[in-house]
Amino acid sequence: MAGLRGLGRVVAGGVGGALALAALGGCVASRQEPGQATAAVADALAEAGSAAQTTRIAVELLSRGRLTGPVADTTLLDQLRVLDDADAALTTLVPPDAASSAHRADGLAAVGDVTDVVVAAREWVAVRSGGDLGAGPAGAGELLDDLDQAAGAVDEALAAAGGP
Amino acid sequence: MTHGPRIVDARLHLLSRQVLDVDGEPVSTVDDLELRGPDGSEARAGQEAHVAAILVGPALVTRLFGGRAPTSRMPRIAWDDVGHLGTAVELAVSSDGLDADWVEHWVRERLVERIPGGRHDPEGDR
Amino acid sequence: MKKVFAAALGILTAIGGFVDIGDLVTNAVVGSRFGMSLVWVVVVGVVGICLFASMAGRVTAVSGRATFEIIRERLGPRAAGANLVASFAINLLTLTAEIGGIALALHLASSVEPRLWIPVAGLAVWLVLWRVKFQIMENVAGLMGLLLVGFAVALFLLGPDWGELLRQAVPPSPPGTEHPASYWYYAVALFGAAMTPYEVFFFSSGAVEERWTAKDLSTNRVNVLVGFPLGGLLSVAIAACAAVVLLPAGIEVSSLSQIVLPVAQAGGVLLLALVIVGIVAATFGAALETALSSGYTVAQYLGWSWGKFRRPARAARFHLTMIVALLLGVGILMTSVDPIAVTEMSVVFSAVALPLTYVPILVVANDPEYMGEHVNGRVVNALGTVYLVIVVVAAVAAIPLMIATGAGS
Amino acid sequence: MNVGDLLDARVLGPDGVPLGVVVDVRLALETRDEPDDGPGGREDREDREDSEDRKDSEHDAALSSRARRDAVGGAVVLGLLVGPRRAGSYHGYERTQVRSPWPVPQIVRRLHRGTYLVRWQDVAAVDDGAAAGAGGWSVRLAPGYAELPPELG
Repeated sequence: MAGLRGLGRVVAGGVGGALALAALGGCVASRQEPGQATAAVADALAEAGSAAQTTRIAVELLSRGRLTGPVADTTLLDQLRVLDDADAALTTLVPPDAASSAHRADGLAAVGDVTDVVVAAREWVAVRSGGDLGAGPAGAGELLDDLDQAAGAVDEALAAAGGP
Repeated sequence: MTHGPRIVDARLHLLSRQVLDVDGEPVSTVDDLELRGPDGSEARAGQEAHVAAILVGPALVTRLFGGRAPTSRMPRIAWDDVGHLGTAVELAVSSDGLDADWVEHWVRERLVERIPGGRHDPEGDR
Repeated sequence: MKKVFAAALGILTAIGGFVDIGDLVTNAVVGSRFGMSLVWVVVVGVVGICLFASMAGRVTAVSGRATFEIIRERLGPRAAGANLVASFAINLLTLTAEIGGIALALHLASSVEPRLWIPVAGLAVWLVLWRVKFQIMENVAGLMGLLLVGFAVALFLLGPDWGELLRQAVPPSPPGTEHPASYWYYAVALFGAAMTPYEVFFFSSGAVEERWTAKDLSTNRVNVLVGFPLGGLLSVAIAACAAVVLLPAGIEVSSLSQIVLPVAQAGGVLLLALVIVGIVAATFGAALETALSSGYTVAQYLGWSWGKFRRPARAARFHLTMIVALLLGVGILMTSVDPIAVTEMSVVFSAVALPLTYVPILVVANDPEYMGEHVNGRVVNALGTVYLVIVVVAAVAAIPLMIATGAGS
Repeated sequence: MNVGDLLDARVLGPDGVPLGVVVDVRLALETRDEPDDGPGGREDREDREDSEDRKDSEHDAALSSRARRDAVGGAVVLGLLVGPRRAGSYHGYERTQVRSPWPVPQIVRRLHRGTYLVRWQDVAAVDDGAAAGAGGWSVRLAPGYAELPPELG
């Protein structure tokens, strides 16, 4: 699904169903229109933003004892997968111009920030659930701060790429 | 005793209907009907003809994709074995004695009965 | 007393059985993206499934013929054969999605990788099909699936702004942030999820399994008219939970774990645990129903002996078909395809296949040779014709919408 | 010769003019009286039920509301239903009084307008199309054949 989103945005962006095939062809490498590239960046960033928000809810709920360890862990794992898709979408995008290129670089950095926090959050979940990972990672408060920062970076990049 | 005949159209009332045996066990669908003349001779245009047998199995393949298999080799159920016609064609004999049901018997004996519990009655208590 | 109990059980089962992985995922995705603005589709879908499930149940109870026997008899071997291929493929897709749903739910409960749960789930489904009595199977899965009421409880505990939810729902219109094509794509998906054809195959064949006759028509009507609408309410609750918690946070639902977050937020660990058990039961029940439906459709088309009330050896090819379907489903999942993606595919293709199932039922329900005095009344026929149009429009629109929106993005 | 061979076969007039296709084969089924303990699928299923609370009268009422079911004997070919165009299966509408659900019967009837019954005696020849270029089964009608109304009695 997540993988389809970027493609879908490209398709829906300019043309109707009749031109879908032409647009599919347009996805391949360098023939991308600037608008489509930006839309693809925005799409990947929207996914990253969704992952950050989901992580925030999961961390909050777990710290208040309203979530079980396995559910929290699964939730974060699912978000890492979403971030991986977003990262892949950005990495494989061939920017048609300098502006798109800059958007892409910002986007990749923002997705990377979120990924780092989610990874840290998973560690925290593992420790709370009784797993022994030695050095204790940061507490919930610190994680939430980091998440806010990362989500802010995503929002900025999204705004720059003309997202919602 | 007989009363007036019931008029039916083969495609509408017989073909693709479920065939049940005397115990209500499904046997097959009516895939085709074989026509014969008096005394089992080949049916001829314009001369008295009756339904001699229900053809099942390969008859479906030939009806779907065309082509022609030798009718004499097709699995069949003699029309004489038919007891009732309602929403299904009900036979007056048991399916266990029908050659036409050999695939079911084969799957039953070679596969399903060999899996533990294959003869277990799900409606029974144990 | 026994009769009242039987009716109550049937109703409970229908509620539990109505919500499957397709309903769960589609409603949550829709809730998180479109708020309550697609609730009307659930209502349309529920009325439709009530109409056609009760019609199929009535046809089977009166004539003794299950749905796919009728499809073959009415459409002839060729058209019905094409119908069978399509129905079986969609059914297999749905079965795959349900087994994946069991594995995902067990993953939530245990942290053990879904890939390890998939064969376990497949084997468990087969064992139940092989051994357990039909009524017990149906009632246990249905009653435990009722735990999904947890979504409705969660919605009340969340204490949402009801006025705002209502404003989103009436009058229905897509939110400004979403493309209308996406809105209509999800409308079709939601309709497909609510009216999945396997429910009718299962319902009509279940009438034979439970040996219904014309005397059971009132039970049929009550089961359908109470069970499916309450199931629809659960669907709306799932969408509303997502609309209240996930939509404002800008979360796009792409996994089962996100679907249960609102429940945890509202009710804590206990409610969460109950809902996860409910999801396991509902998807398990639906996996049983879809596996049975794959056997029902093939056996009824070819006239084989079928039914769980028979010893497996007395319905050998029927059981073999189900084993093959389960193996295929497990095999598809083991290629590590995303079960959520499979689910979304299955509901859209269900929408495409709707006319194939529903038109023949409507036709036969009007045939006095089959139905005697129990042919459709005027009101049912009028509604049936309206749904004929809706179903055909949804089927025709599904694929173009899917292409135009890139599967809904 | 099988019924499936005749169905969809081309119909030619006595002079070889194509008239349409065979849409169905009409049969006359001998029916029999029988004592009311007839063996059969549904009754049998019911018998197996533990039905203490089901009265016999109730049982009879349920049976009478059911579809038609006859004890049958031999089936004799009466004739062929000939349709002017190949329009697939009939779904039963052309030859019955069923008018619902709108618009399905109306459409089917329209597609099958002009169908008539030809007596089996009026069929002169059935050709299996084995001859080169014959293109499948065909039926030739005898001179002086009659076009009879297709409705079921």
